[in-house]
Amino acid sequence: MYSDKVMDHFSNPRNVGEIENADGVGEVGNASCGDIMKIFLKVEDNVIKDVKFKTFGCGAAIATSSMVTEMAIGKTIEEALELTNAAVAEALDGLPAQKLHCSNLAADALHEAIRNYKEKQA
Amino acid sequence: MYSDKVMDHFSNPRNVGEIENADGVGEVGNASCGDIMKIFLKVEDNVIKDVKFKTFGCGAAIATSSMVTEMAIGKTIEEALELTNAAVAEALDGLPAQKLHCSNLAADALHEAIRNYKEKQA
Amino acid sequence: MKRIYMDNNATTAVRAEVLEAMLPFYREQFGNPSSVHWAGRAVSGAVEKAREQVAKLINCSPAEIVFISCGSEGDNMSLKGTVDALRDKGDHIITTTVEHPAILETCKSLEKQGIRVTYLPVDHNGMLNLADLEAAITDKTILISVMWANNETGNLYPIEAIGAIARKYKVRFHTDAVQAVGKVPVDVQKAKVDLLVLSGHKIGAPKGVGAIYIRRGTRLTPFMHGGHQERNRRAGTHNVAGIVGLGVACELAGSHLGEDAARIRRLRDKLEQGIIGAVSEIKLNGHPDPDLRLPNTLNVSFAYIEGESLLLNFDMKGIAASSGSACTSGSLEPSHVMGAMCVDVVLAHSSTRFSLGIDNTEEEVDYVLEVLPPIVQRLREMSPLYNRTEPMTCEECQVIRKVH
Amino acid sequence: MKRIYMDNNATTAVRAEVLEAMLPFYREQFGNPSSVHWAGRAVSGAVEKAREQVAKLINCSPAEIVFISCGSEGDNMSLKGTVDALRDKGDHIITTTVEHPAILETCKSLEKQGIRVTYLPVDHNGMLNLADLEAAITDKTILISVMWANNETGNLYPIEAIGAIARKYKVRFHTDAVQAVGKVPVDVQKAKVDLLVLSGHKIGAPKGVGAIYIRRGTRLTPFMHGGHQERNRRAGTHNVAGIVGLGVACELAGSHLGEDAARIRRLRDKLEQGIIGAVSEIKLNGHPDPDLRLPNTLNVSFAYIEGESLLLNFDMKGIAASSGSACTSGSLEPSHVMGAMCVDVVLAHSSTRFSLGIDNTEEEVDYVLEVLPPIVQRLREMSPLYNRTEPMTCEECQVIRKVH
Ligand SMILES: Cc1ncc(COP(=O)(O)O)c(C=O)c1O
Ligand SMILES: Cc1ncc(COP(=O)(O)O)c(C=O)c1O
Repeated sequence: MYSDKVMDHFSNPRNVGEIENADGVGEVGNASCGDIMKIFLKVEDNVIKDVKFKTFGCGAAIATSSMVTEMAIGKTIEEALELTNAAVAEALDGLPAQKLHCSNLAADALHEAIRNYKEKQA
Repeated sequence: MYSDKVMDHFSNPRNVGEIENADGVGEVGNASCGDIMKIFLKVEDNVIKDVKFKTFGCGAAIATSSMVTEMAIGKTIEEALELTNAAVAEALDGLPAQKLHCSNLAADALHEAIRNYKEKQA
Repeated sequence: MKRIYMDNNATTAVRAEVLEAMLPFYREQFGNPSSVHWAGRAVSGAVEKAREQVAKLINCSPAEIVFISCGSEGDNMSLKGTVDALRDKGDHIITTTVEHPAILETCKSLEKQGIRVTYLPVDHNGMLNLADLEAAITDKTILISVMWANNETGNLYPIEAIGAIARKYKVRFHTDAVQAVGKVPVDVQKAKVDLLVLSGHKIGAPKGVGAIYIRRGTRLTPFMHGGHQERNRRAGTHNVAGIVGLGVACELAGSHLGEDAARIRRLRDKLEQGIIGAVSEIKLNGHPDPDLRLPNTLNVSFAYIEGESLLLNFDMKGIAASSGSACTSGSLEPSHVMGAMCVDVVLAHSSTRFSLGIDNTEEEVDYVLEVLPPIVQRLREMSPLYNRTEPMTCEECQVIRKVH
Repeated sequence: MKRIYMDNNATTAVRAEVLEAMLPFYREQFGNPSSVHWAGRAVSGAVEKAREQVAKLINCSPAEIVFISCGSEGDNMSLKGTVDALRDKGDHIITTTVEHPAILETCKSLEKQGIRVTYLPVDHNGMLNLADLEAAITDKTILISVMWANNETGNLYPIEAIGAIARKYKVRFHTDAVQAVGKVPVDVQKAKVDLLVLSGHKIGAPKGVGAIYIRRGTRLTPFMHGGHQERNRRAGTHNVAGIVGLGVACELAGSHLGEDAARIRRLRDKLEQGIIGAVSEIKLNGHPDPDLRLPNTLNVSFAYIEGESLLLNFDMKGIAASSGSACTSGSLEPSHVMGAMCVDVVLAHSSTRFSLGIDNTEEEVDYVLEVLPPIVQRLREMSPLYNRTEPMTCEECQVIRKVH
């Protein structure tokens, strides 16, 4: 069902955890699918220095969370805002069709965290 | 499906044929089942001396025809009239349920032949 | 005793390659393909592979194939599912008088619900008049259902021409191809059919599995409601081993279709010519042009004798064939197909079908040709209808006339 | 890697004795049991023997057994066939909220045809209130359908008591006994059921075969129309090998029912107690009294984590179980059974079913008890819901409240 890359990120998720005093925190969730993703950011000079996540959800939810943290680290805020759920899925060599619409929210969570970061800045 | 006795009478039917100048001839038929039985009698002193049959029909029709000829030979007219389809079926160790109602007409054909014999006498 | 099986339209033996492919799915790979764990994953791929194999044989996309339990299920599903889905569009179905009971009995049940059904007649050769078909179409017609090949006579119907008519009038077209698939080329695109049914056990797969082709975009209410199997089109845990077997059988059928059909056809023709040459007063049932029949099927009536007696005599010699006689059909009437062709009812009772398969040999045909004539002769000698001098009684005439 | 199969309510491996009994019917005895010749005769006896074996297991007469393709077919047939046969008597069905989709989806389809359906609620333990059932009966009620055992929780319903109520009000009683037959004693006379459905692949027979018990005198419109098979009650060529397998599986189940159930029960209880002892914040789903559940079934939710992740982790350790999570059900909602029991939706998403079978061993249970707690802990550490200090967001509350 899942690609090897998904299974790799699912069984060895990168950047699990929380960041204390994070510069931005974002959470998205989808009741019917049972997925909740929470992203913590550390930002320095407009560049994402660290990302951590916590996720309640299926294999796809955990793998996309893990993948988005890897993809975001080192990016500027603007670059990170251009990351899409589709790009995350692609980086994982795709997701099963039924997962695409409900468990593929990691980029959304990242964007939420950036929004929260911007709010705090403002 | 069929008992050994039925198969025996079916594969080696007794008394097949016609009797020339028969004393009685009876024929019964059933369109929907595709059975037609014809019985020829030779009667002497009120006793059935010889019986022959011709049958168009299924295994049960042929076996019952054969059996009824064996059962009738040597009987008086009165005795023969007491022969029933059920008795014929029983003598064959039974017939499949769906055959009982439509292919078990050999005694009827015998009775027809006796009726014809009586008519000729009168 | 010799055992000669010439009843392949009734059912076939499972092919050795098919059984071999099935075996791992009983005990080693026994999982439910809907399960996400190893046991499920081990088999879901096999189901999808079978779907591709079936799709390839009839030239459709795998997503258009739904696995079912038998041909009868597919016919019920096609008719009932169409009526439910298109009831707002109309209430009229067109079919033929020579369909399998899976169609005819389903139509009868739909008539009780107020659906109007036109049963197209056939001629003495069992063929349809396409002008009749076209004339029967009204703006309330929601389905045309015509079998690809007839199980009793082997007659092949002009499915492409019917498909074109159905398209012209924008009427959905279903075909019961249970007897055609694997015996003749079947291409759902060329034939423009919307629904097509096939059954495993007629083509060397096991009993209890079949498939229905549902053209993409065809609204069809599910027949079997329940779980999400088959993308909500057919509930029930997948018959994995059966499905795998069906896939392999379709692949085998596809890759050998030409040669198998040609070889079987030669044997059938030999049998046909042999019987015609050796036995008088017989009637070939179905189209006289053997090109318009399945290559494996021969149906012939032997005047004056009844079919079950014939079959039993064949059976005593090890030959398995089948009959249109009422006595073997489970009903009280002889074959409705013979009736529709206006075959005299006595001849209908003696209609005998030889349906050949990949395992039959020339020696077997020779053997049948050797034992058949004396059996027929012996039964005729026993028949009160044979060599009759007196006129028939009323009762007998009735027998012979009682055909529609 | 170890492979531990604890998903026997999804499907079972075919038992060795069953497969062995089936094999001759693929190639040697491949005939159609409706045929009169040797090939048919060779198998019709086998079908009738299987009928006796099935009948014996549930204590009915062989003539009351009809072979079908799966449990879903039996459920569709029971409900649709009853509605068609008894429509003049009434238009109301009573069932429960915890039935299998084969019942619930069929009921939905009947509702579209104007049938009224009462779905009885269950309590937090998943049990019915029989007073509710009795109160729901009206003079328009034509059928009560209650499953014998629930597939997700293993809950056993008081079928005898329901049978008595149905008799009292002269309402037909159907039970989906797919999960019960072969695991607990099932006696259709004692239970006074009129229709009962079982499925082969849950009891060591192959997928693609099942049976329905139809009490003598029960008018039921056929579901599958067509040929005369099964005394006109179910059309379609018999799945001979499957039927033979079902017969043997029923015989085996009957002769070892007591010992098998006791052994499996001990293993299940050990697993249950082991998990309860080793993992905190869990919820047992189903009746707390293990006597009121199937001996083989354990359903437990692990707070804060989602079921599919759990299953995948189990799977990586070779353990096959199943989940009520939406992500594994093929639908977007988590288990309707958990919903009916008012299990919090987050817990419903983590509900995990272990269903044991005759092949499970004590070592396997020990192994599961060894690997399970660290998996749960690891996933919890990853969950934003675990050890949470801040209050939940609206969205989350919604998640947790969104249960009927
Ligand atoms: C309670 C219950 N009813 C019906 C079914 C359907 O059975 P089948 O998959 O054989 O159609 C199942 C199994 O999936 C079940 O557990
Ligand atoms: C033309 C035709 N349609 C339908 C069927 C029914 O197929 P099954 O026995 O698989 O239900 C058959 C075979 O019996 C058939 O010959």
